[in-house]
Amino acid sequence: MEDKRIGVYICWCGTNIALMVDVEKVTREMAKIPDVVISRDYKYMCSDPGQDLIIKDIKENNLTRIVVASCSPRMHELTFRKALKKAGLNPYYFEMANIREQDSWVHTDRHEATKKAEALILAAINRVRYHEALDSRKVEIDPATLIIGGGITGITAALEIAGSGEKVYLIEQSDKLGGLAAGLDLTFPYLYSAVQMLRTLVRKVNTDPDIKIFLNSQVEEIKGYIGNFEAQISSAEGKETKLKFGNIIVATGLKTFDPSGMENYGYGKFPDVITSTEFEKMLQDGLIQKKNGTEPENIAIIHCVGSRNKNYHEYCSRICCSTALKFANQVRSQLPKANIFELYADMRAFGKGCEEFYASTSRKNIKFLMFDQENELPRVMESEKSDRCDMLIELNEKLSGKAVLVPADLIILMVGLEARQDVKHVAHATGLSICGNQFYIEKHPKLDPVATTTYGVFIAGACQAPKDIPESVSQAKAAAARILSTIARGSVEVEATTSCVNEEICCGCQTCIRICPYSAISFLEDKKVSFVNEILCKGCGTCGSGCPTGAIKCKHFTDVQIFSEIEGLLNMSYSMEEIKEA
Amino acid sequence: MENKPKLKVAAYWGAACGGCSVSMLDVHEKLFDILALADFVFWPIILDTKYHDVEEMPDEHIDVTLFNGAVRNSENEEMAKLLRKKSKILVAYGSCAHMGGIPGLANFFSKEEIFKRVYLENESTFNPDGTVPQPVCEVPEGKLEIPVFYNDVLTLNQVVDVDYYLPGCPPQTERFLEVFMAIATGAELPPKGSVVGARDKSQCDECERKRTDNKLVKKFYRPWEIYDDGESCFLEQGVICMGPSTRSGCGVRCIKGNAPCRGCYGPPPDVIDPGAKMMSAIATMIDAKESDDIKKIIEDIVDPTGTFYRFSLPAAILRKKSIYEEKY
Amino acid sequence: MKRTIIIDPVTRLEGHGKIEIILNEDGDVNNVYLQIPELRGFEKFCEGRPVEELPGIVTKICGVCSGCHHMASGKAVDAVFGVEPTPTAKKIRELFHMAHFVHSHIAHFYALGAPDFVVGPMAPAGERNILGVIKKVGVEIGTEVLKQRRLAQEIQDLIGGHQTHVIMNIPGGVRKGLKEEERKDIEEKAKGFVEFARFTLKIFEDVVLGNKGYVDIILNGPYKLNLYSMGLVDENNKVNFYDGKVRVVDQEGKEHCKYAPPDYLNYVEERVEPWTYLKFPYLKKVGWKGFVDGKDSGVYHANPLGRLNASDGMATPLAQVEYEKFYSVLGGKPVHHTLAMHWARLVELLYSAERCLELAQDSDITGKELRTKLNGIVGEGVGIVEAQRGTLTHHYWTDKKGMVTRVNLIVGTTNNHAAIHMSVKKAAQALIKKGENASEGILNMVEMAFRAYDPCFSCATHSLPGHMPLIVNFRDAKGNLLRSLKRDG
Amino acid sequence: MEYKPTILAFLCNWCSYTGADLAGTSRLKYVPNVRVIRVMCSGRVETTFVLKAFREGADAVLICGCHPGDCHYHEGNYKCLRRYLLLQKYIQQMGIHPDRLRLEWVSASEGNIFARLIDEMTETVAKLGPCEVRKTMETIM
Repeated sequence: MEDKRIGVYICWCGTNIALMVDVEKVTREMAKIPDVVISRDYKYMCSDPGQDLIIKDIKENNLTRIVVASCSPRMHELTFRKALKKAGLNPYYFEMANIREQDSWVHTDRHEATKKAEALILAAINRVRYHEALDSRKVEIDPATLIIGGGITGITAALEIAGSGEKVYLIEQSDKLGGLAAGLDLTFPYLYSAVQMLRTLVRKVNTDPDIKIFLNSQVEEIKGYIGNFEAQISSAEGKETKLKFGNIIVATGLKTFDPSGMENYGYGKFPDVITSTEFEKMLQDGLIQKKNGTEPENIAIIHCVGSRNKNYHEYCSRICCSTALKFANQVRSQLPKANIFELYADMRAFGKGCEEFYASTSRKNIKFLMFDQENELPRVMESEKSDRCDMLIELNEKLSGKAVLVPADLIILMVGLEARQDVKHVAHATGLSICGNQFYIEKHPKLDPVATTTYGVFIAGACQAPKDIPESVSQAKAAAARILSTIARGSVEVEATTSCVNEEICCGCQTCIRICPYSAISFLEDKKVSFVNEILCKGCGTCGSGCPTGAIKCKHFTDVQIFSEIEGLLNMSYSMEEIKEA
Repeated sequence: MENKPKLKVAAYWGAACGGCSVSMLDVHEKLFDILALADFVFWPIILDTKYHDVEEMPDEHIDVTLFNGAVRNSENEEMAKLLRKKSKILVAYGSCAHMGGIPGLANFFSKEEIFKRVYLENESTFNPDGTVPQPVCEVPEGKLEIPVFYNDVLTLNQVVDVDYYLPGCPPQTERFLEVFMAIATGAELPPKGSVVGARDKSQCDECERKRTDNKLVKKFYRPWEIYDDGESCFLEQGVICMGPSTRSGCGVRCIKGNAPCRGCYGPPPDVIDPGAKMMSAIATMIDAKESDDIKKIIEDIVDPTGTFYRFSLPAAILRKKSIYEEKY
Repeated sequence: MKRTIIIDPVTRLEGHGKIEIILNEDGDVNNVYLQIPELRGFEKFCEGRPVEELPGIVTKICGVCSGCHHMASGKAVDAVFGVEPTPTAKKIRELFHMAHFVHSHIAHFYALGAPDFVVGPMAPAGERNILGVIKKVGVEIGTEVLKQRRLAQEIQDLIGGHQTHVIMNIPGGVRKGLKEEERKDIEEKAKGFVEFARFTLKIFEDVVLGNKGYVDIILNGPYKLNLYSMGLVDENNKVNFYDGKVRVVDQEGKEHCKYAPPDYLNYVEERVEPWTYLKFPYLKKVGWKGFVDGKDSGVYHANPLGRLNASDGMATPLAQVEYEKFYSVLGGKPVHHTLAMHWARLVELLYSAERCLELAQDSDITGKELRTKLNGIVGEGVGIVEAQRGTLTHHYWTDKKGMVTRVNLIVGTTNNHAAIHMSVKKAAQALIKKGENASEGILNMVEMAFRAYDPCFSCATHSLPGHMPLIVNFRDAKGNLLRSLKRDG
Repeated sequence: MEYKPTILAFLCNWCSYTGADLAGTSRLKYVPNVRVIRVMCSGRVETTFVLKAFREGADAVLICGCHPGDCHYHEGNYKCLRRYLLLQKYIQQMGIHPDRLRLEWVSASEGNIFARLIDEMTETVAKLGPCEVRKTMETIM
């Protein structure tokens, strides 16, 4: 083995680490470990001066391996790899010890936390000795893009990409474009007409020569990898089309919650209890009326239906409050004399212009009543003749603490948003993961919200979590921009930490082939050995653990690398002395 | 080659069965070719050379010592150390010297448990005074000594430095001949610590049974539970076979005899613990997702250690049962 | 001035052991201890294994007679499942067993036994080995010896799947059948064995019986013990190696007992001595009286001589003729001259060869019914076969899933442990006088008593073969070690 | 000095390691007895790793992966579950207490669950006392 010259860098992260870990002591201890040439501590390793420190050391002391002990590798591993690359060192000659998220932030005993930090860093030092230089690979990009979902998000993304002359295939499950937005009348907070907005967009899409639209269609299985996907599109009439494309945007959106299951609101029981979607339709048709065609005197709008409640969805559906305010405004302008009640749990009118919208609405003689969303949902019940209204809503008004009865002739349930039934199908076809709420998971919630862990597959709009139109649109454009940039480059770099087969060892037992979730492993009949397509391989390493001969190597997670890590972690729990012998 | 001095060879046995020696004798008529190239300076099963002659030899006097058998008692260890000192090349010959072999299964039990079974609680033994053998024993005529029985079985390289490993239980005679001739004719030798007389690729590479990628197992069978079709991969029939994590070189002899491989040829290069590797692989073949279904399938793997470590327990990461066994 | 003699190792033994011969002050033999310094503990570590795996594990008790262990084990396992193998399977097993005997008996006679007679007990040590024998009888014969042994092993390899550690047995039968061309091949080889066995007997007659000195050593040398004899016999009390009942005859040849395998515990018992790892079996009904022979001592021997004594003859024609000659020359049944063992072994060699041929010509042998259907697990089983070196008993207990809970083994050489012990003592007492004449030749003659048994201590100790220091210590009456003598020093 | 068990934990990158990070970003507190190794998927956790951990002196080994159905690589966690169950049978045969090896599903959002798990497991293992595997392997005769 070539001689290992290891540089160890321990980060204070201001006081985040230094408060709970004796950084200076650890730095001194690590300097004693064999092969460690430099051991330094620094206030913020991730800062430019921090990175420059490493780069300078690499050049001046020709370090061959770098260990940084700071925050989680999920935070800054790439940052530091880039720094190594800058210094002319292979980025994979790097290992990170997580002494913040998994040490200083979670422990209270400084001595123990310091001991643990030593163990974690020693493990990293042991491991980095066995790191191998890996080259990230370039993949050619097919410029066409597949967009799943013809809602406002999909449409926007399509126009964005086609706008720069690239081909787009737009797949819509229903018989028309527009998605949820198509069902809206006006939009909050500025009361623009959704209908008009969409009409212009749809016209553009339909006339754009670079956008091919598939209505009533579904994506079956998607094969391939970034730059070189291939999919089968099947239409309701059973027409099948094969498509080739380089990137995918999943913009499947969400659907509205069905309140039939909530007996307290009597949806389905009382004809004039309707959902916000049905009310939008009513608005679009321009006439607010009861089923019997008469005009309602008392209109109640109930918030958080199906949202923010353990029995339904714990999350906030994000758009209902502002929509409810929009309804109040529209009702008030059509029925100046009507009694309008907003039954809410919390008023969440956030976002540009929305709080102001709330304020202006509340000045329009609207009664706001608060209820306890967790423990006591309002209850809709029959009224007596004497009540002079069709229905009564019973609730404990939270602010006054009084039990009140609200008269109502028309009740609008502000139904939340939830995942569509086919979410798993799409996830499987595109290789996306789904979170507990059945939303697609982005690559990084803060730093990479539209990318996913599958290269070449992006998510935009409400399918990632409930969103209003501006958010969806900006995500659509973000995703489009990401894709356009890769198209412009013509190729992308993909992860190098894949598996590979040592043909000298592989005995052709074929155990690995069905283990691979990506069918990346095939059997070469001529050589009688297995073969890993490293572009299909996502580097999960399961094949390596399933290989009985040790022929499969999981790059960057090899047996010896993990073993050395184990030794480092455990020998620490004896004493520093022991290791120095070892 | 005539003028080249003849090779000085020694053969010895630790805790073994003698099969290794037989495998060397099984060169049959070729014995004469061997004797043309080498003088056996020590080979108790065949020759009248004396133990103390070895002690009197200068260090590294012997060119090659083929040591078979595991280290089970003090005498095995002493002989191993003596022969190491007297030999230029020390070869661990056969599974026992290599990995502990079948005697290594004793690492399931303590010395006391073994004595108890053999001498004290044994159906055919009448032993009212509870006599057990003693390393040193007073008899009317004086002291009698026998070697100290160790608490666990050790591989040769756990007591001395080993140059090469020639695996197999016993090694295939042809492999022994090849290696012997290579050494005797002064061929270039592989790096110290190498396995010789076996291939890097595992059994499957030589196995003639039909194999597919369908290694999904819904039930494991014990050999008597099914009628082996004699043609398709044992694993694909649900019969556990150590073939995939066992070097080839034996000529897939067991499998040709319709018996699944038990791993006597040891792991391919870089595999530290063949049993663990095979467990890892076997587990992935289990075709179930629910814990209870998986457990049910695993029930049929009745003796994991005895199956996956049949020949290699003393060389395994867990080389013996925890003597401080935990009750639960 | 007294001297100490050390002789080590007693070579040409497929086994591991150590004999201490302790002299008194006058240099006469005071006592002898045969010490077995090894134990591997198969009886313990077979526990917890699936019983069907045992035939593959116990072969490792001994690489010299692993085939016998495989057979005894296979039978014990069948019993655990409560089945008999199919006729074809049974014959295939016996055919293997016969080939195993042929190869082992050839090896012992030429490599281990013959040197004493063909080369001569007084010949220099360097020549008293198989190479010396070959020099004496000529290379072409030597080559023939190795060839016949090879052919016998090729049969084992063919049937057993291994030439050493066999894997053929599976509960209720065998894993693999015989093809017609394979049968033919075996038949041809078997014919050769018969011829070679007769040729070997001829050599024995010429070289040994033809030599007054040797005959005198056999008949009148200090190599006689009056012991019970044990051996497996068929329904006609003819010698059988694979199957039947165990028969024991007394010093006069009268039947002492005859038992079926499952009953062995009523007839055989073992004793533990603190100075050796190997136990001493004896006849339970007679009891242990120490290391003495005679009717009142339960000590017995089970080996070629014992088997011939315990039977009423051989089941094959040519061997029967030799059997009769054997007893007429040695003065009637039973024979108690230890060295006659070598001759008895050759009679057995001829029987094995003939039986091998019979089976190879049996039409069943190529049958397709290889396995008896299993139904349920009985949970206990005993399997007994004859190993080259004595009656071999395997006894297994399992739980209802067939996992081994207990194992008991009484193996070939163990049966003869006490007998060997006594033979060596007797020889030593007769040959070593005043310690002064402990020449190499004399001490080799002490070893001959030992070697006749072809003792395989790898079996006996379930341990390894190894060197066998024969230590002759001079001790004073109080037992203090004075000096020792090196045979080759 | 009172006995402090060491738990070696293998966490999958996408769910469990992220969950452990979340425990940190949420400033949850738990005992410092766990030492974490990050793997991309619990499916990479090989029997050898677990045995090595015991051999090197871990008092217990914890494997965490995504909840069934949520595996970032579709089914890695199921493969892990199978290996775990076979390992359990094996280590018990080798005299190691079953509570010393655990497999738990921890999602990226379950920082609190991770913190509680470490506290609770540390307590259990502390009750068992030191794991003697390392000692056993190092003593001969």
